[in-house]
Amino acid sequence: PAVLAAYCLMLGDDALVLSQRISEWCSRAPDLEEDIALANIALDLLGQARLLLARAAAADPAAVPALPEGSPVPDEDRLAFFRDDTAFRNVRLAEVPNGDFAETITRLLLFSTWRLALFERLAGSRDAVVAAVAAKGAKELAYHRDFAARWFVTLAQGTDESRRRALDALGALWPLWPELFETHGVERAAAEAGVGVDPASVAAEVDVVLEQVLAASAVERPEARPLAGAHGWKGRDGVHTEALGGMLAEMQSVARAHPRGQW
Amino acid sequence: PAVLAAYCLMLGDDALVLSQRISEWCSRAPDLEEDIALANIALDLLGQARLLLARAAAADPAAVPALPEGSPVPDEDRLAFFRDDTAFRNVRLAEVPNGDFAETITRLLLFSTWRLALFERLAGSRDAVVAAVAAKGAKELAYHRDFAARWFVTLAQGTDESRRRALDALGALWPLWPELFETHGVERAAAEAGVGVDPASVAAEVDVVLEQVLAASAVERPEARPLAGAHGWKGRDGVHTEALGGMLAEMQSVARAHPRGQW
Amino acid sequence: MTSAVDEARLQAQFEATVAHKDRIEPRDWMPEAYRKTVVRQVAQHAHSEIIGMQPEGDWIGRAPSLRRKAILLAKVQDEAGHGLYLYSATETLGVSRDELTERLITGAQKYSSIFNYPTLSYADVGTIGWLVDGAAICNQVPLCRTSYGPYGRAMIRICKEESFHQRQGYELLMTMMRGTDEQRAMVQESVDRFWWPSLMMFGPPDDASPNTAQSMAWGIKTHTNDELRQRFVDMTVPQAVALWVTLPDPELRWNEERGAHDFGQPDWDEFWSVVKGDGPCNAQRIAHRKKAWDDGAWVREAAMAFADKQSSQSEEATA
Amino acid sequence: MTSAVDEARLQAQFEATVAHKDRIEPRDWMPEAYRKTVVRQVAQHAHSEIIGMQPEGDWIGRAPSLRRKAILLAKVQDEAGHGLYLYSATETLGVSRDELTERLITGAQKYSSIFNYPTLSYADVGTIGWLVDGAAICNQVPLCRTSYGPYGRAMIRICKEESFHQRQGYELLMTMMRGTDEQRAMVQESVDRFWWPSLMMFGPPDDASPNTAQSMAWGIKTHTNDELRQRFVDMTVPQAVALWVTLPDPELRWNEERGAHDFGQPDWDEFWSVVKGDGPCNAQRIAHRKKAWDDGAWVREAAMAFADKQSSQSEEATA
Repeated sequence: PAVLAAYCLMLGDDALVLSQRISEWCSRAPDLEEDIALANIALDLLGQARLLLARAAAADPAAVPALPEGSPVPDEDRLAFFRDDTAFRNVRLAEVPNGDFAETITRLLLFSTWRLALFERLAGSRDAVVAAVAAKGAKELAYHRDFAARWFVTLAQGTDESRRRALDALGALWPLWPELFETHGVERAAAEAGVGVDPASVAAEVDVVLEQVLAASAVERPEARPLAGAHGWKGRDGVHTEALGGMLAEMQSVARAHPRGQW
Repeated sequence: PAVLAAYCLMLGDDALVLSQRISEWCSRAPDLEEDIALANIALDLLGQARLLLARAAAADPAAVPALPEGSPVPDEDRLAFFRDDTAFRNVRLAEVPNGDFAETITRLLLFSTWRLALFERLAGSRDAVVAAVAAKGAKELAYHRDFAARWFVTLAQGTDESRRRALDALGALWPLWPELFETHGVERAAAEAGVGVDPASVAAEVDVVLEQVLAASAVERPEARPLAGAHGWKGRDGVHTEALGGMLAEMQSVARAHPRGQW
Repeated sequence: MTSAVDEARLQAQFEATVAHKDRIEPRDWMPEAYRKTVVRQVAQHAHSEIIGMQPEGDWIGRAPSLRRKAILLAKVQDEAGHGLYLYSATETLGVSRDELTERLITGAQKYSSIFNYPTLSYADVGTIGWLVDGAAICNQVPLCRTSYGPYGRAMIRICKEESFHQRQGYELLMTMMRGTDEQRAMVQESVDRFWWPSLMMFGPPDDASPNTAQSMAWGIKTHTNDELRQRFVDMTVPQAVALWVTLPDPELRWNEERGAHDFGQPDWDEFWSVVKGDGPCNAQRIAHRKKAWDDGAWVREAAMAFADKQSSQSEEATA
Repeated sequence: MTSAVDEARLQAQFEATVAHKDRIEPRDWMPEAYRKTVVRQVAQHAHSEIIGMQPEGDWIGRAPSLRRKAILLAKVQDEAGHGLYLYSATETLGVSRDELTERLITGAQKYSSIFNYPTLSYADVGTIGWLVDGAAICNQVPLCRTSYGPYGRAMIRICKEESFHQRQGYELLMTMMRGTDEQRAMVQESVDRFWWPSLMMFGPPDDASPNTAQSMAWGIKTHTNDELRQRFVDMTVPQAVALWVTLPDPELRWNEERGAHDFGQPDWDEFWSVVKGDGPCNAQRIAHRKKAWDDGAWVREAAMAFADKQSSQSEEATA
């Protein structure tokens, strides 16, 4: 159960953190259609996060931060709003700032291609809740990936400026890509227990999908090397970029100011 | 004592909030000399804020937010980190985002010219603490004003771009200027009790000083009208711009996460 | 060319349609002044939806529970959707969204003044739902029967969603009132700030609203500002009682004789000053919208360039 | 032009000065390779101060008490001051600050790799003071006697301030360790992250540091990397004990025979990858510095234009 909880936190944090980033676009997108689409994607990810955090709390109540006695804050919110950034287990790709529209699209392309492959396998998880979340989530992620892929091709093949921005975005995010396929101890244990998936096992299939998008965009893979961690520790170990702390400071501000609040 | 406390909070919040804004420049200024000068100014204002918040807490312990029993957080920090934005009493000029260097300089020029005039009179306050803070602060503010005035003239008379930016900055901030001279009930009561100064009473003298800087810059006063409040309520009433909430979310994040913490 | 006789006949037909409360449709003949008035009103409504995303959108990042975050995100997304329908309605009158966006960010067209007030606490999200959406519904329900067809049909859909938003806002405030003392104080403080601006949402008093008569004759508007304001107050007072908040108007009381509430007047000087652009957030709202629009220009250009390439390729292929 | 004989005499004089531990001053003759090495080392040190403002500066806005905010702001300001002195020292060798800033933001010159690690909690502010400034002091105290005069004198002032910063950092950690369990966990977590990078601050092992011999011969460096690393470990272990934190090295133990601590080796692959630019924050640090520099260009231009106008006016006045 501790492994299941830790594993659900990882997948839940990925979704929560990226949802928070994407929702920053609200009222700022290039046009209304994209504003609506990005809000939709943020909502889907938020929904996935809520189910996964709730699953983590149910599987291992000890993982849920304690609050003053009598606090009515539900488990999912304790996990989202009362953990420090070193307790977050998302991959760093999810947390880096949005950058411009090209960077947001490129991140979404990388993230949703990877997560879709994971969720397709997770639909067969021995944990019925994880399996159900994954089955529903896979449909959402397929839409996210298609949206991102369509825009990536459009930007790469649009104007000189949009192509330059798409290439810059891919170059900037590429160092964060390998981290998604590094197997963390929790992931290995969850895979062995039949509740999770080893991300290394989907690398080849993800690569094929990404290659199709890059080919349609006439874009080559960048040369950039992987972003180092500290002593090998990366997002899954709770060692993040500085951007996460700032994001959480905002995200948690109201909840933290009212630890006994009802909302 | 409640009037004295409320009055000290107003002056303290002005300094605290502007200090926080100015310190955002740290490692981002146009050159090292300005980085150092801005940090110095932020430090001076922070020092003024600490003395004034401590005075407010001493004058009226009821003004200090309660924390969980046994919390070691000192009064100045309870006031700085555990009040919501509607409890902050600073003028809105202090809280708006920095903008570019021209806007930062222009805000500092307006703010320090006004505050210097207040502090020169406050040096004669019947409250010995306020008088001492003001006497020391006046020297600091004279330096801030000279720094800002020198830069304002430089930008206004420098290149076409810098002049345009200086004029834009003055135009953007001008609607916030009249609020500084509107007498709030607390200020009136503090002035009547001989501990405070009615800001309306320094308007003429401040105007003369500002006029000298504008004349040296060959800049005319903008036409912009005053920024409305809500139902007449403005910064001194705790009705701020949306920018303050975001600033406080960041500023208070670590303190709020550790209400029993020692630092 | 339409002769004077034809024109008179068309005008008579138009007036008959309006008088029968039938809809004017895009291909129908309509007087130029009517067209202009409808475009202005629908555009202003669309702009209000789009600008209205900002004050609430500012709190998505700080929503204090995941459930509230989802509700708020969905609500702000709905507002973008409303903007979309409404801009589509203006397109049926030959005015494009880009054109209207230009008019918005240059200040040539207005949006509802309420959005020039800041949102300062999470309670404001609830208050905007309760009071602002509540006032909007009072304004908009009659517009479902407005004479211009596409506008009326858009309003039917919008009103349904708005009343959902209003209930969500009220429910947030109810929940907060069951919470801590600080939360109750937040709600009251928020209501104190939004009450008067909400009353202003119905526009100036009837004697200071010169365009109302013409709009009513055309069936664009169906009630006067003061009628709608009264309806809003009467609807809201019992809700405030149930919520245990005080509405900040010492003159507010039930008038047995009129069968309605008496209430004080908002500060109309403040109203005009906000309308003229000097409200607490006018400059900020326009700057935000302009920045989003400008920042997105390269994306819109890329999409057009790509579409052009695609269509010229498919032309080549079929050639 | 200097003849070969003159040059040999100058070289001998230079070597004698260095051998006597006297200072080389800006107007003294010096070998071109020495000049280049000093410029590179001082510039790298100056860049480290300036880039080092970022990881801590990021926490000024979130400092959890006003006292700590003041301390941190003053410290980061000191770092800017150190940068200033050190760039002045390079100016005595004919290399301007603008030139060096260009080299920094284009990646042509390096800065201390430690600043490519992120600061992730307020405990990191304390840990940077304790371990990073502590390691810097071990490196820098000997440099007060470095052979190039202006550099040595700058170092005297800098070392004084650095040891003040180190005490403040240690005191912050001490205070946090007296606080809540969460705070103690924050401190330990921070030390776990910064221990190995701190050891890397002394550079690669001596057998992988080919330039050390020449720098020592010139009196620019006075101790090898491994000597300084040992000194740092020996100094730090008792401080860690007093702080009740664990240093994350299972091989760390007192060696009675050597009268010194044995300890494990940092991950030198990680070290080289960070040096080559692939550390967690390299790109971010340079982008931040470049943005500040680029954003400030119009201000620096304005200041120059204004100064030109002033001086031409005063020339006219005196003409």
